[in-house]
This record gives sequence, structure tokens and C-alpha cells, in this order.
Amino acid sequence: MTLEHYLILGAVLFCVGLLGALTRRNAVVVLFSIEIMLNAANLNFIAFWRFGENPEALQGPLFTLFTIAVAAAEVAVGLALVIAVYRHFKTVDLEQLDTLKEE
Amino acid sequence: MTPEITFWVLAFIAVCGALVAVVRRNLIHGVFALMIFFAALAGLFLLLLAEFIAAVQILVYIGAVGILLLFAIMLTERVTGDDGRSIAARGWFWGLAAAVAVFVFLLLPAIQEADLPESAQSIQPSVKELGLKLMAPYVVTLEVLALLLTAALIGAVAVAQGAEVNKKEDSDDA
Amino acid sequence: MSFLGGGIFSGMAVTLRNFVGSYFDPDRLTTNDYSWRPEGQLPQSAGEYPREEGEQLSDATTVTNYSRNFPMLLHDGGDNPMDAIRCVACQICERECPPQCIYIEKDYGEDGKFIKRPAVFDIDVSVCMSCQICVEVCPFDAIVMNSQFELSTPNRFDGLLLRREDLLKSNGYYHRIHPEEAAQRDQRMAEEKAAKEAKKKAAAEAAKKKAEEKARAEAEAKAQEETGDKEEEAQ
Amino acid sequence: MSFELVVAILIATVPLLVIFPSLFALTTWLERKALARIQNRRGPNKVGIPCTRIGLFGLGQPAADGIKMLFKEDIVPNGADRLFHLLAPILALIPAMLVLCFLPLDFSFVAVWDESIAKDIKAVQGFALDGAVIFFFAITGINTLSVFMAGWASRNKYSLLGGMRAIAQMISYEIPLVLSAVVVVMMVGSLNAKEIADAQMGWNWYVFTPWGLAAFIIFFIAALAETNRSPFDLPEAESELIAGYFTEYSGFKFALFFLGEYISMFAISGLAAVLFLGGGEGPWVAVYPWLAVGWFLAKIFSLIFVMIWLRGTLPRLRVDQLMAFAWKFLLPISIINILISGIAWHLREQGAAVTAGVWGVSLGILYVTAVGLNKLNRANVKPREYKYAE
Repeated sequence: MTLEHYLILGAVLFCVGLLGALTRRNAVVVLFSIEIMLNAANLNFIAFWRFGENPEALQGPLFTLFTIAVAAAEVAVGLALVIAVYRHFKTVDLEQLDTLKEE
Repeated sequence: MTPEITFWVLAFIAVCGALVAVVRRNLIHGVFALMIFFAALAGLFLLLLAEFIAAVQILVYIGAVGILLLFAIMLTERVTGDDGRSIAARGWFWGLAAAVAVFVFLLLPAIQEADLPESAQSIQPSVKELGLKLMAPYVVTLEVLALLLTAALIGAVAVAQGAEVNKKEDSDDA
Repeated sequence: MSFLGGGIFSGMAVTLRNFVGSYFDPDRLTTNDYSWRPEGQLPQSAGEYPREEGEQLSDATTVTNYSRNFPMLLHDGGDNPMDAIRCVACQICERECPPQCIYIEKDYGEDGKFIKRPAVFDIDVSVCMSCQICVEVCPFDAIVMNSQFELSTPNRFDGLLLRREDLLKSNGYYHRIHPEEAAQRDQRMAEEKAAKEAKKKAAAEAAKKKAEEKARAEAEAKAQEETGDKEEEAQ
Repeated sequence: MSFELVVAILIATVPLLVIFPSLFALTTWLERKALARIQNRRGPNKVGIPCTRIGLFGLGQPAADGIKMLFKEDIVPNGADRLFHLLAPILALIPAMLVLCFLPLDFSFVAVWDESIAKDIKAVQGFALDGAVIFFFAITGINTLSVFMAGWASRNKYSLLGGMRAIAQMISYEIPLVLSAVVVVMMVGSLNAKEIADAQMGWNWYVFTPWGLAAFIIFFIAALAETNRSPFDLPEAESELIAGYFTEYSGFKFALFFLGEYISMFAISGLAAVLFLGGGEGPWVAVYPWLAVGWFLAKIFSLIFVMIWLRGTLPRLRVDQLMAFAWKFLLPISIINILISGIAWHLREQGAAVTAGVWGVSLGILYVTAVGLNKLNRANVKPREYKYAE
């Protein structure tokens, strides 16, 4: 397998995530999609580490480790926000959360 | 031969899992599809000899993030979502077009144009090396990350509980 | 044990004692092995088990003092237990029984007069829920709980319907299976009896006194009347 | 892939898939017998050789149970999610079987006829992975999902409650479980199960050190909760939730859940044996290498016996007690234990006097912490007030 295969796979997964983030109206699904995009990026980091120069520096795995930790924090806070929003508006439909919009 | 088959199978599972997670109406099915996607990605990491990252991927994404998502769904939505509401946002077509365009006109050409190394490096994966790296050059990053996670924990609890506290105060006033 | 978590260890010591003890001390075992019985034969009724003298120990009497399962009727001994049965067929337990598993028929003599004992007293133990309400309500201490649990039977209708004869147990048996409770009950019964007698005595005395007082009052009234008459006469 | 490699892979995996499910059958029998004896009963003693009256202490009972399970009707509730209802028991079994390969059960002694195959076997065994212990924890975490899946797919409120309870409980207890294992990983400086076991050669078991003992106790308690064993069997609390998440399961699906639960008991006991009890170490192992597997299984079985013993002894906890115990007692004490073991690691090999001092001080700190946490947690415990009774 060459690096190109991994990169294309990462690109496909990123676009699937983008698709979800742009087209779904449920806030939780948008969070899913962001996770998919982050994971696609992680795949690229690892692939570049594996095929790139100087793998002893372990920069790919270390960066991925930090990304995973940040993503975990992001999910925790994001879901807390979703729950807070649900408590307030009784919905997580992003299209109905338009109180800032001028009518 | 064998790694190639494994790659194609895992890639297929990952893409299918991600697609199902994104387009499925039933959110619980979506979360489980997402977990299949995470697991397939962990398999790909193993294939790239990043075994510690694969373990962390399973531990964090399937063991923690997925379950958090399940909890969030159980707390917010009517799970099966069998009401006739559309699941897609109003401008869904433009979203689809944008996603496809990003792939076709941005990422794919970039990958094909780039001058990529052909063969993999020979590496000896070692968790110990990773740990030593985390302790010596990246220790500040690690500490900042720990701080971030603590802040996120406290913040998440505060945000999720704040509404309830406010409600209680409101009802006390009334 | 007073250190932290010591309660768990003392609890574990108790269970370990039971675990090891049950291998060395067959008297501890609360259930019975049927294998000594002939092929296919199970105890048909409560009275059939234990079958041999020696097996008494591995049955009801070794069950802890606090074990209760189904009711039984008490009699006060004698050659014919039916003569000394405490039950007077008042049917309070029949009416109070929540699952209605008790069936009583009164006994009538040849002259059609009610004899204070049940002609039929059945308890369907497949229905009984061991609530002990019958024991609570009985004013004659005639029904108490047995600890006999070896009631398995191949027939679920007749085999589980306990007749008057199956239910009838002596007070001595009751003392053997629930010594503390039986002693307390006997003491209470004796006290109640004594109190009743004392009350009767007191009542009798009171009646006597009342009668005396009445007589005195009558006498006084009579005397007053007489004096009144005299006064009238004097006027 | 060469023929030798296939043979090596088969030798490395097949014994795991044969030994542990057969031990599962034995353990169900052992559990019923031990519980019966604890309650002064005899336990199963009738099913032995078919068509005879030979009881064999009821050893045929597991086979009879298995046959019964196989022939029972498989019922899927109306309105249930059929796919997930089917997948949940499978998902319960797979991670449980998968983690077994991270236990250092070295079967290379089988290949006496060929040195190179023995070497291959050593290479393909799962515990040869560098991060075997962290893989173990990662894959054990998947169990939670199967429980939730079963609870959600059954369309039954008791199942769902059981599933939610299971998730909350397993996530809470996973933290002390991992943190107590961190102590040993820190002391050895490796995540490899084989290296951890080898570091304890010569009776240097970690359970014989103060921090190791504390970590072992925390680990064992958390393992009980993680495998839904009594007194932490709230997800399947029969007096509250019928049977919790597998209320709607019957027949072979139920048997799979049962199997998964017991296999994960073996796995987690095996990990405890690796981390704290010296793995396969024992007398005469140096002479007969195959004895290591025997000692390992013996250690697993003694831990399982303690689990059964505790099940016969302790009543079930309440949900709030369960959560409070994990977050307010086990978590702080395991963090303090990590600190202590870190200090002890820096003060190692500095003479007997220093070692004795470190041991005494750490034992004292751990005990005082435990008592203090207990006092702090009990401060809010008041005698129960009855609102409607009386």
C-alpha cells in the first residue's frame, strides 16, 4: 500500500464528515461528523509518519495522541452544550435555533 | 498480499460506517455505525504499526466518546425519530455539492500533484519510546493537555448542570 | 473486627464457616437427599417425611428457630388429638386469609348441635403465601406456623391440599420446632387465662358487692320510706 | 503465508478458544456448588452420566443446562430492533474472547518437534504486543456497548434501565481499574504483559508491597463492578429490574451473554494475576515450563472462587452508593496510591532501612487515607427517614 491510498481514504472520510456537518439538522449528528473529520485527519498524520522521513521522532503518533485528547475534550463540552440547549429550547434541531435571526 | 486485502476491507468498512452514521435517521444506529468506523480506523492504525494509537483510539473513541454520544442522544432526542420530519437541513443540496467539490477539486488534485514518498520506512514500534518522548520534549504539551481536559471536565459539568440549577432557582422564585 | 472493611471479612468468615461446615456436619444441611427412597417415590404428604427415626434430625427440627412456611393446627395432647384440638371452627382465619386458601366446615353432633371443632379444615399450600395473618387473627392460639417444608409431591392437586389430619400437630412438636415462640405463647396464654380468671373473680366479686350494695340501698330506701312515712304521719 | 506460520497461529489461539469455554462450564458448576454450600445446601448433584443413576457430584449439570439453552425458543419482542437484538450477545462475547489473547499464556512448549515453530508461536501470541495491557483495557471497554445495545434493542423499560445502569457503572469503575494497573505499569516500566509477569520472578509479587496490595484491592473491587458481579450486579438486579439488560433474551442468545460474562471474569482475573500475582510463576516452573499455564489457571480460579464467595456473602449496593464508592472512595485513593508508588520508585534500592521506612509510611498513609475518606463519605449519611410509612 502506498501513501496515496491512505491519503485518498483520509480525504474520502473527511468529505463524508463534511457532508454530514453541512447537511444534517440534528446537533448530535453534526458532532458525529466533526469526529469523523478529526479521525480522517488522524489517519493522515499516522500515514505521513509511517511513510515520511525520520519516523524515530514519532511526531505523527504524538500529534495524533494530542488530537485525540483534544477531540475528547471537545466532545464532552459539545455534548454538554447540546444538552443545555435541549433543556432551554426543547429541541436540538439546528434550524429551529434561530432566535438571533431577524424575522 | 495480506496487508493489501486488510487495507481494502478496513477502508470499505470505515467509509460505509461513516456514511451510515451520517445519513441514518435512527440516531442509535448512527452511533453504532460511527463506532464501527472508529474500530476500522483503529485497525488501519494497527496496519500502519501505530499500535499504541490504535489502543488509544479504541479506548477513547469507542469506550468514552461513543458512550457519551449515546448518553446525549438518550437525554435529548426521541431516539428512533420516526416522525416524518426531514433529517436534512434546508440547503442540503449545497452541502452535498460543497462536500463533493472539496473532494474532487481540492483534496484529490492536491494528493495527486504532491511528490509523495513511495515506500514505507522500516520502523520498530515501541510504546516505551513514545512514553519517553512524551516525558522529555513534549512534557509541557502534555501538561497543557491535562489542564485542558480538566477544564473541559469542569466546563462540561457546569454547562450541563447550569440549566438545571437555573430552572430550580426559577421555580423557587415562582 | 474494627478496622476499615473488617465487616466484609467477618461476613466472609461466616460464609466460609458454612461452606466448610456443610461438608463435615450433615446436620447443617437444610435440604434432603431423596436418593434413599425407592425409585420414583416422593413424600406424598407432610406427614410422610421424615420416614425413619434417624432422619428427623435432618428435617424440620434442624431448621432454624426462625423458619416459617405453612400453617399447622395445634392440639393439647391426649390419645385422641381431635378431642384436644384448640380450633373452635370460628372461621375468622378463613375470612381473613388474603389468598383464601383455608376451607373450614363446622362440626355438628348427632343431635344437630354445634360441637366446637372443625369437621373439615383444609389448607391449599399451593395457594398459601405464608403471610401468617391467620396466626395473627386467631383468638384461640390454635393455628401457628410450621417449619416443615419438605412437601414435594408428584400430584399438585391432592398432594398439596393439606387435610385436618396433616395439619394437626401437638403443642410438644410446636415447642420442639419453635421453642422461644412456643414458650412465649404458652406464657401469654397462661397470663391471659389468669387475667381472665382474675377478671371473672373480680367481676363476680363486683357483682356480689353490687348486689350487697343494692340490697343495702334498698334497705336504706325502705328505711327512709318508713321514716318518711313516720314524718308524714307526724305532720 | 507459510504453513509453519499457520500452525503457529493455530497453536497460539486454539487453546484459548478451547480451554476457557470449557472452564466456563466448570465454573458455572463450581459457582452453584459453592453458593449452595455457603447456604447449607447440596447444590446440583443429580446430573451425571446419562441413563444411569451415577451423579458424579452433578458434573453433568452444565451439559444439561447447555442442551436446554440450545433447544429453547428464541423470542424477539414485538417492536424490538431485530438486528441489534441479535448483534448484542455476539458483541458481548467477542471482546471477552479477544482480550484472553493478551494474557501471557505461553503455549510454545507444545511445539517440541520444531524450534522454529516454537519461535513463531512466541511471535504471534497477543501478549507479544508492546501495549498488551492498554489493549486489554481498550477492548474490555467495548463490553459496555453490548450491554447498552441489548438494553436498548429489547424495547423494554427494565432492559433499558439495566443498560443505562451498566454504562454508568462500567465507566465509573473503569477509571479506578486502570489507575490501579498504572501502579504496576509504572513500577515495571512496560505495558507488555509478559514483561510485567517476568518482572515479578522470585516471589517479588506486587501484591506483597503496600502500594501493590492497595492497588490489588482496588483492582479487584473495580473488576467485580466491571464484570457485573455481586455485590455490584445492579444492571441485572433481579429484584429491581427482573433480569436487567437480558430480560428479553432466551435460548442461545442468553447463553452467549452468560458465556461472555464468565469469560470476561476469567480475563480480568487473569489480568489481576499478571499484574499482581506474578503471572504464571510458581514452584517447579523452571523445571517444567508447561506448569506456568497450570499455575496461571490456578491463580485465576482462586480469584474466581473469591468472587463466588463474595457473591454468597454481600448484599447488593444501592445505585447512589455504587457511584459514590467509585468516585469518592476508589478514585482518590488510587490517585494517592499512584503518588506513593512514584515516590517509592524513586527511593528504591537505597538500603533496607529506607525501604522499610517507605513501606511503613506508605502503609500508614494509605490506611489513614482510606479511613479518612470513609469518614468524609459517611458525614452525609443520616438514619433513614420514612415519609409515608408508620
